[in-house]
Amino acid sequence: MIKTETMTINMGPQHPSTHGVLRLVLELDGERIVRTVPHIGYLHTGVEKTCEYKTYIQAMTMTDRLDYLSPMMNNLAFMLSTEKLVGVEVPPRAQAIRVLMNELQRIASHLVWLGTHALDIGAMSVMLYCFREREMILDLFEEVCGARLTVSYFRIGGLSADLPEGYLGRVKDFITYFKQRVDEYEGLLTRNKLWLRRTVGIGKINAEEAKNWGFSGPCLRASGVAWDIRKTNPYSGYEKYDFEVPVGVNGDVYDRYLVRIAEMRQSARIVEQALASMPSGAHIADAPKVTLPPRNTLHTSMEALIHHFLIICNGVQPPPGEAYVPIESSKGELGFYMVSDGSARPYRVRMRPPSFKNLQVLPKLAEGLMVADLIAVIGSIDIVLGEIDR
Amino acid sequence: MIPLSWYLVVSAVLFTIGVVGIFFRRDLITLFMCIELQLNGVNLALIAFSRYLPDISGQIIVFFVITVAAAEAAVGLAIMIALFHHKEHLDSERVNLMQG
Amino acid sequence: MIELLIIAVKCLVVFTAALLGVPFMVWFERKVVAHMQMRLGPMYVGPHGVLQPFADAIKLMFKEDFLPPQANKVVYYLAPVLGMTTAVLAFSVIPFGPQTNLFGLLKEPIPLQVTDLNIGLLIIFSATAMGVYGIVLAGWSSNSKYPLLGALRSTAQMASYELSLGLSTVSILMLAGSLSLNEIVNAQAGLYWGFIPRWFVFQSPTGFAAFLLYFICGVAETNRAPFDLPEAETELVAGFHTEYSSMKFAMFFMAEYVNMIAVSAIATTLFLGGWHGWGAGGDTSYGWVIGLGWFVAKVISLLFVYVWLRATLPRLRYDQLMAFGWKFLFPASLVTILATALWISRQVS
Amino acid sequence: MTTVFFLIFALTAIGAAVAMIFQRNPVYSCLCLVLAFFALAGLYVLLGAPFIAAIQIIVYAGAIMVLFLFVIMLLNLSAEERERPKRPRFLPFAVAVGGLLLLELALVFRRAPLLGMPAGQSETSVEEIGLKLFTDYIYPFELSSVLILAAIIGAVMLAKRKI
Repeated sequence: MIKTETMTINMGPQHPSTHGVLRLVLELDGERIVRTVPHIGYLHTGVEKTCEYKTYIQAMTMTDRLDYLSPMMNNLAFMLSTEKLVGVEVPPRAQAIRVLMNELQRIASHLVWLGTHALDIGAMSVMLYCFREREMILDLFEEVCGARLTVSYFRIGGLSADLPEGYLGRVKDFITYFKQRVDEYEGLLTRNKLWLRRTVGIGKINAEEAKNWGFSGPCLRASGVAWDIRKTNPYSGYEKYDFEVPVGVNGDVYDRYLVRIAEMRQSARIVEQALASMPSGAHIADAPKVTLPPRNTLHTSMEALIHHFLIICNGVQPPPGEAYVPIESSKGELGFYMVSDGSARPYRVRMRPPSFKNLQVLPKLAEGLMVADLIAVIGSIDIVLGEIDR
Repeated sequence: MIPLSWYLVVSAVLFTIGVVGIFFRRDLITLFMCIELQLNGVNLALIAFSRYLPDISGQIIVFFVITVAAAEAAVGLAIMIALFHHKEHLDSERVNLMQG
Repeated sequence: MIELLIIAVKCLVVFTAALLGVPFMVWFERKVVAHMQMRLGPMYVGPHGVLQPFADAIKLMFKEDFLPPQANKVVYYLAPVLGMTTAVLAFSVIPFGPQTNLFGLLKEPIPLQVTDLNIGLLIIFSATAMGVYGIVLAGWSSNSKYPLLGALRSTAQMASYELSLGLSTVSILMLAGSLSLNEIVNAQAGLYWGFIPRWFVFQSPTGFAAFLLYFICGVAETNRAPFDLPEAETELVAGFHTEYSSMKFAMFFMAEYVNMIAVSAIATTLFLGGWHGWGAGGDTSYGWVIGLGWFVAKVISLLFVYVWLRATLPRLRYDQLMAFGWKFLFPASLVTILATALWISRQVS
Repeated sequence: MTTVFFLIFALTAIGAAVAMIFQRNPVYSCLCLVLAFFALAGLYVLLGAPFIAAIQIIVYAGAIMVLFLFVIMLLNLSAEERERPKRPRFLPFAVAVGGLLLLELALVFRRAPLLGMPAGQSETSVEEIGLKLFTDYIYPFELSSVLILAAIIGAVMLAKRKI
């Protein structure tokens, strides 16, 4: 009956809840959203191109900055592709530690997600609880590699260093403590009337559409598709661990929340299994052309000195070819498509960032919602602008 | 003590300003406000009378006037919103649906 | 002449107390929230950070006062002043304690209340009704979209919740039979069976319901979590005061906290017996101190609930907020009034 | 003392009213009117009607004018364009009506029979108003509730987008 004019409003790139420098141009009818146009590129760093000028190990350090909430996973994805190019076998202990680190990283990433998501919806305390536990995980990371965020812990064929003494016990203490904390988060939110009102039925997407839009990770599973690369296409020995793939039903914000909470519990399970079955042995493959020799052999062995010199100066030179190994990161399918021309530097590195693919669904999810719902939806797809802009 | 006629003068002046405003202005919102001003001029007179007669009924009538004004404002402003969405302006000279 | 002097002194004391309540409240909130979240909160300025709000105030005073280029200057300056004034106004009619001669300092005992009007409660409602102007004008005059959205939200919110706020006090008026806050407080004097105080929350079965309704509406009126939509920082950046800086921002900030204290003080006066409690008042020379202590203690416990809510609950959505106000609070307060009327008629017959 | 207050309030009311009709910006007009209402509330207090004064502020200034402001903001009304001639057609009318009313006023002032009549009782209490309202004026009171209900329904119908 009455036609109304719409208002165009600019949300971001400096908005408190666009999770980084995402800019959304919203067309509003009152408080209802008519159109959402995401604008990206405010964090463009040119990582993909820069990789072409670095050796493989140097390039790996840059992947820390992509999805800066889960650097371990970026490292792993990059290393898996590189290792496939090089054709080196990773020893079992290194694989187990990689799984351990990745699952801790998944917990840490989900904790940041839960905290910020809850804060966006107005639940303030959850954020501080989550960051308290994440802090412990970061301390654990610092212990193994000296950095909390820019970890760069993995190397071609293994790890940069073995675990310090007593480390497994400390991880075990953390996991035991953490499992109670998850109940605490759930106690604050899962059956909270206000939380339910804000999340149930918001930003719905069904399984078919979710697949067509290229959703992956927890967002896809929330729509009811049990797709988890750790199960369907195992890497780093994930097939040895017993865990479930939590799926949702409705594909709304609430289901995405439930799926991620369940994933944190599953990650804790995997960590426990990894701790229990931690194999002994070398932390890095014994492949002279690919991995650096142990430090102490440099003084006694001529070969070691030469290999060390060559790897440091020339870098690892994989044979020509291409590789793509996807992993299940905390956000979804993450993989690096890499082309080698036989030199020490990759010919092309192309990243498949889960956040980028997940973000493109946002305009569809936000259609007809209110501004407050949009905030909830942005939070629920868990984007990190570092890997969207690359 | 202030004589009653002083209050009546203020009341009449306010009412007059309201009337002049209606002839003077053209956007409907301001016209509406002028009507409110007129009502208030009358209210003042009523209360002054109720004080000086003395009869409390004057205050009761003011009470009803305020009630009616509230109802009137709700409907009037709703009409204005509807009109604005329809015509994109609130100019009383250009609102002439009734003139055929 | 001495009466005028006493009133002036009282005004000054109450005004200062209200303004000093703000830094205390800021500190209290930060500390309580911090401990609920297992951290320490401010610790550096003063013992346990008590001086932190003062440090913040000094910082704000020296910050650049920014005027948005497209802003409507007069209204832009007027809005924070309006917000602050209306917030403090409510304290003018609240009784803080029994009559006292201040340990024999004065010949005649004076009531611990700026002025006792027989329409005291209506004065408070006028103050709340005017409070919305500060927010609306701030949002409009900034000439920016987020503040405008915040202002529109808060107009709708405050207008809707004011209704239930008023209705929830009607049952108290029926029990007390007066609009004068002094008489309302005095109607709550005494004890049942020697130990349960005759506060209105305990006097009638509907008293507690009315108290809950009042407090919920009060939280919404003061734009606090979970009803803090007009300034929901994750949605509207900072709502109506997005464009404000320096002292003008500080005035909005103070107005919010003064309003919280005011709502708590009014709830205390209306429902929790004001300054009445065990040992308050009476003929002893120190009875008024106990009364004042009771009053402050009750206000602080209500403020604690405010903070508790903020630390616990997520925020409602705008339409859910309106629906809650109109579809639940409004009918509920009407039912409370009806139930109180029935209860009173039973008591009388 | 009372005279001083009377003069302050009366002059504020009149000044604000005049400012209201000359302001081009509707928001300023609205604020001027609020100021006038406040001054009127002050006059009501002087006239011993504090209840009506409170109602005036709560309902008029606190609800009705907020509604006006809300609508002005919602529709984003700007100032009237300055170029257009200000309705010369009606200007004589305005002057005539205004003059007529002022003339009448002068007459009232000259031979008002009520001039200087002694005041009645000092202040009306809420109780008296309530008693009167619920005995003699009970039917108008109930009717006004029906009126408000009708107004609510009407406003909702008019402003709703889809019914």
